Amino acid sequence: MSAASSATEPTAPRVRLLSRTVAASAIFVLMALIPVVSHLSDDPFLTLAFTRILVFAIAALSLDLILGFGALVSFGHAAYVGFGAYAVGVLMRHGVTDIFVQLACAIGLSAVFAAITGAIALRTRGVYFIMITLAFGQMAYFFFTSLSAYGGDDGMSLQNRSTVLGSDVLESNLVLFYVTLGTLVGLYLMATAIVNSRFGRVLQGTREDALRMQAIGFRPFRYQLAAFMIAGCMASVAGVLLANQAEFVSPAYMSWHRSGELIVMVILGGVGTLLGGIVGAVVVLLLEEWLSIFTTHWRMGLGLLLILVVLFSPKGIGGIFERVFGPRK
Amino acid sequence: MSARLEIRDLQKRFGALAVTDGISLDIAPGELHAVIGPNGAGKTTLVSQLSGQLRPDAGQVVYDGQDITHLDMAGRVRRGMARSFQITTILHGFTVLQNVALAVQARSGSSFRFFGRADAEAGLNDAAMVFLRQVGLADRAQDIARNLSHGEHRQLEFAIALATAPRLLLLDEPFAGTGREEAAQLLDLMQQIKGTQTILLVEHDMNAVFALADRVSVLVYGQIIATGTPDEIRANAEVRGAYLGEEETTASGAAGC
Amino acid sequence: MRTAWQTLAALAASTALVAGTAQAQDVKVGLVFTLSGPAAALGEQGRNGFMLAVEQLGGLGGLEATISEVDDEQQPDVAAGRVRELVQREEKQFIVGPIFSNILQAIMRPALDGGAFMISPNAGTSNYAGAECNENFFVTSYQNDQSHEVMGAYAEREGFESIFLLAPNYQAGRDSLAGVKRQFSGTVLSETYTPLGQLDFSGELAQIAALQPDAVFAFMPGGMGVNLVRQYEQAGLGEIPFLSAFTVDESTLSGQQAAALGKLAGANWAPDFDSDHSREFVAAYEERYGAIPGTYAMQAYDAAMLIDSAIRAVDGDLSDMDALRDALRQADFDSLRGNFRFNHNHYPIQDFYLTGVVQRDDGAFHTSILEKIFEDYADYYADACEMEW
Amino acid sequence: MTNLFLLQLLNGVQLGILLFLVAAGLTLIFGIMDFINIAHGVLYMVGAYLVATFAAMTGTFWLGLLIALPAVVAFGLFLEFFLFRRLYDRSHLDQVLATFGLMLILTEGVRMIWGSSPIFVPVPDALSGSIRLLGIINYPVYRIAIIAAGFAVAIGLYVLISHTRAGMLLRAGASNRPMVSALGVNITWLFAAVFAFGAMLAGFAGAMVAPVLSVDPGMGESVLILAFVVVVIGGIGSVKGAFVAAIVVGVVDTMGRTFGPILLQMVLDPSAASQTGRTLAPMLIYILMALVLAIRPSGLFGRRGAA
Repeated sequence: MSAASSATEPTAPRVRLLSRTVAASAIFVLMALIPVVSHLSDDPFLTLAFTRILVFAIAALSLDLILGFGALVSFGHAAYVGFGAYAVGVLMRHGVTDIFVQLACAIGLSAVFAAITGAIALRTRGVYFIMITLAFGQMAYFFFTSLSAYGGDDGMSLQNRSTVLGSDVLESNLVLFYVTLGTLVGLYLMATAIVNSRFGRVLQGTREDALRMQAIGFRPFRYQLAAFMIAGCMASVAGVLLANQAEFVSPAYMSWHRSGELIVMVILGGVGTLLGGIVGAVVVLLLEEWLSIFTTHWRMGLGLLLILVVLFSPKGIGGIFERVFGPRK
Repeated sequence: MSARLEIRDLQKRFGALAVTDGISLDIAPGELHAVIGPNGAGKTTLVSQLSGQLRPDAGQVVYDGQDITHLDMAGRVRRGMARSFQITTILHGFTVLQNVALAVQARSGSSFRFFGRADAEAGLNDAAMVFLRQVGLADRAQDIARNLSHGEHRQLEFAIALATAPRLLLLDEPFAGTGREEAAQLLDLMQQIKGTQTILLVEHDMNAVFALADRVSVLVYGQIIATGTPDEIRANAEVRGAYLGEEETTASGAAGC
Repeated sequence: MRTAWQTLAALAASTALVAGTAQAQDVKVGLVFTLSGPAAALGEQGRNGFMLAVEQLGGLGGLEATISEVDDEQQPDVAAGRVRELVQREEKQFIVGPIFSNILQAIMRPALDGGAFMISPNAGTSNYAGAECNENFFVTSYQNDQSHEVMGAYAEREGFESIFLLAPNYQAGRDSLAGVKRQFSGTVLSETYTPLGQLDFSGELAQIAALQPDAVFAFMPGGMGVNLVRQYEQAGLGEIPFLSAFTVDESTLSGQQAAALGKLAGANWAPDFDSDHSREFVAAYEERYGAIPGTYAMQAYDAAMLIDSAIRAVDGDLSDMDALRDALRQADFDSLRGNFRFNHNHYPIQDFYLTGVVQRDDGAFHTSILEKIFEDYADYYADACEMEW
Repeated sequence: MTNLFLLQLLNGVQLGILLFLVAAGLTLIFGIMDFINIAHGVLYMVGAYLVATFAAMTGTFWLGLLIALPAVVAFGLFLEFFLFRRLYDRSHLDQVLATFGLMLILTEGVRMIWGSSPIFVPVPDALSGSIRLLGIINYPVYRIAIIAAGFAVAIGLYVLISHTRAGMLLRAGASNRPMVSALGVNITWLFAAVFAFGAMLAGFAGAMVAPVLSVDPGMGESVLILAFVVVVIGGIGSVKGAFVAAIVVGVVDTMGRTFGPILLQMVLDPSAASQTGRTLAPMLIYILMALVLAIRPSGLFGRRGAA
């Protein structure tokens, strides 16, 4: 996975950091203005649609944390989004509507699943790792598909959104949007902190070469496992929000197509930049919506874009931005 | 005298081939002990077993009186055994300073710290700078490791090895592939370090070995055929026959295993 | 989202785009079908059927029809988002769709909360037929279990003593087999569930060969049905009666062809249904789209006819939801399947037939009505629906 | 019970053979060029569509197959020349992204040309019907033909790889790429040849199953994941591994679905057994893969540390 290792080469780190911060702030501010646009254009739908995009941005961000900084290409990452969604759906069914309880369950379940499957998967490398994570993701998918009591394959629709300490503020699309945006910003800051922390440094060192890390006294496994668990838990937060956005929970959220889509978002946006995952999610989802207006063969347009990006911008869309706006070497 | 490192009847076979065939060796604290041998003698295999990268089939590795035969590489490093060169410890995407600071970090405090910029930790950086100064790389601290010259990479390797606070340095062919000028630089550096550290030097380059070593062991076909001071080894007929005589004909490069 | 783009574009151009400028004299309909991916063939039939009716009628109920079609991608959350867009942004008054039950579950609330009438031309799940029935939700197809019940009843009547049941391992599959068993009192030798999307049925066919049941019932929609039927023939099981639902129909026959001859199915209609209206429809559809329509197209066509009839009944006044609802309930249109009215849960009361596959003189295959099994058949769940009118 | 067991065994082997044909090319391309080709399943689909088209045009399956195979090879070479060639020295992630994009394009292309509905390919007359095997079971002749053809290909591949100069290059290439260029072989040509060969195998698999399976735009995608499972279980780059893994996957999947519930009933009560069986059946091959990788992280015949 040499792309991963070269993607974050910190040329003139400070300048880069500054431009990242500026870019991140710009993106988040633009996002925050969506409801205003939505209001001005009398188009309430826009807010809700962008909420979904933000949710996937969270999921892509969490994947970028392990894919971009740990070279751990998880092909089962959508499972955690599903865990989050089912934590909401199942608890709702049993009358537990508080979002904090749901979040706690989602995160707990994800941590346990990630710990177990990660411990096994991290024995493998490269493509083997990709495939073994796919296997675990598929197991989770089929498990929920067979859960007749909770709708099985049909999924289940929610009667209401989650409550926050007894209040139903999330019923407002506007509130849900800003809660989601706030979560995204919070998790982005958290992920940035993690990447720059002692832990993040070890993780990135391991990405470059696990053997070298051992040679200076680290045991990479535990750091990779911890990162794998953190990313899973973050993705499950996205799942909790997705269930609230769609007001529907379905095993389709955890299929391998979704995991693949997340990987595509991260690579397209630019691996190992954190912001790249977010940009990738926004671009892929907007493009999908936009292209599908013109033709039911919209997948062809998406495919073309992917190929063009790979051929002409090896660092993803983030690379294009960097070339245009970023500091020159 | 209690040895820093005792190797007791170490054995390793790859299929029918005995690559390490009953090696026993003691290394005293403060000593620079060199192991030489022709290509295919099993030098790298021996170092790999000492560093924990390979498991021996039989025998023991005792370090400071403790049996560490079954300890993994990271565990050995944490006890102060640093391996360098054939396994390069440099992370090319990191800056020079980050490389060394990471090694400092490995032995100072938990790395399960998720917040706080590691780059801004004065404790790590200051300690790292000490080692960079020692090897003469202080002025390149902020450069990306990838952009260093070949010789500077070797200096950085040393800095990283020293930063792990070693009590025993396993230097695995540091002179392999160096030009004359670089070799001279490296020799200088090792002269400096010598005496402050216990060093096991596995090397192909005769000049360096005879200039540096306190004692030399000669490895041929997985066995140590002689151990002694450089002068003794030079005078040893068996060694001459098995090894020194063919020195000119063996190419440097891929080491045995 | 489509309009979001337009909106953004408009904002960028600093021109105020005024939404909802359409005149009162047009009816806004959103079609939600699976139009991409492997199952697109079914969605295309639904869309084509609906659009054909609109073309023939020159609008809906005498009004201009503004129709947007969206692709649900067979993904529930995508579908939910796009339906929300249809009702909130485009102010669609009618949402017509989808094909798949899990999509229906996902889009029901967005559509109804947005104040639209929801008309399903295919998916008819049990929850919305029973306790969760809704005054603004109508189904022009059937309740999902019914086609299966037809076959259960047929097996019962034929006096089969043992039967082998086969369905994909998902909710609709389990519902299907439950429907058969409700009507069939003989021995169920095996109730086999296969992974969704299974390609090769050799394992199941081997079991059938070993068990030698009096009949086989299979529910294998789409490509799975193509595989199953062809492999059934090749395995030499042709003599064991093959009963099915949604496994041999106009969406699969192009791939099954002669292998499907003699296979039986339960349905509420077939292209050779004996009425002028139906014959005209089939001919027009074939002419327009170059394929024989199946029930997916027929039911969507009827959905358009239903909307048309209701709008006519209220003289084009779409503002009064109650009046419109009453008009919809009357189902005062000439259904392609003749006998059609709504039960109190807004699911149809209609006739069900045993169909078989035949080859036309021009070589094309289609299903054909063999006999009527149920007359004026209402679904099993209607009792649980408390709606009255 | 013995009958059923034998039948299922044959069925498992047949599924395995099919997977092997697709996976063999994938693993070769993977092992030799270090290239992950997500679009490999599309070649399988294209093979099926081409044989359907040419069989309909010529009126016989065999002639259709004869024209379809070179057509698939040509198509594979076309893709190699215009796209894949530019991706060989890129990272795995870039390869995944680009070939995933290609898969989307080609799948939509197939939909545009042939429509979304499944299309029909007749079983060739000579191979229709079923015969009695061992005097106790009926088995479709065509499936026996698939098994035979698959084994013939497997044996051919074995001879090619172990006993010819080209095979030696392939083996060398799979384990040590620089060595092959050191031998003075034109890498560009070798890669193109391997790719064409892989495309032909996948296309051949698609063509062979066209009379048995539904030929529709989803068929490439559904076989792709299975083929990857096979490649990974077998060990990347190992054709022998792919063969063993393919047969194992085919047999485990087929047998597990039939006999799993029966076995479960011995330890659980019937309803719990059927519920558990239903939950586990679709997971079987994934469980198998996870188990194999947990015990042998580089697959059954993989080189250690390979990726």
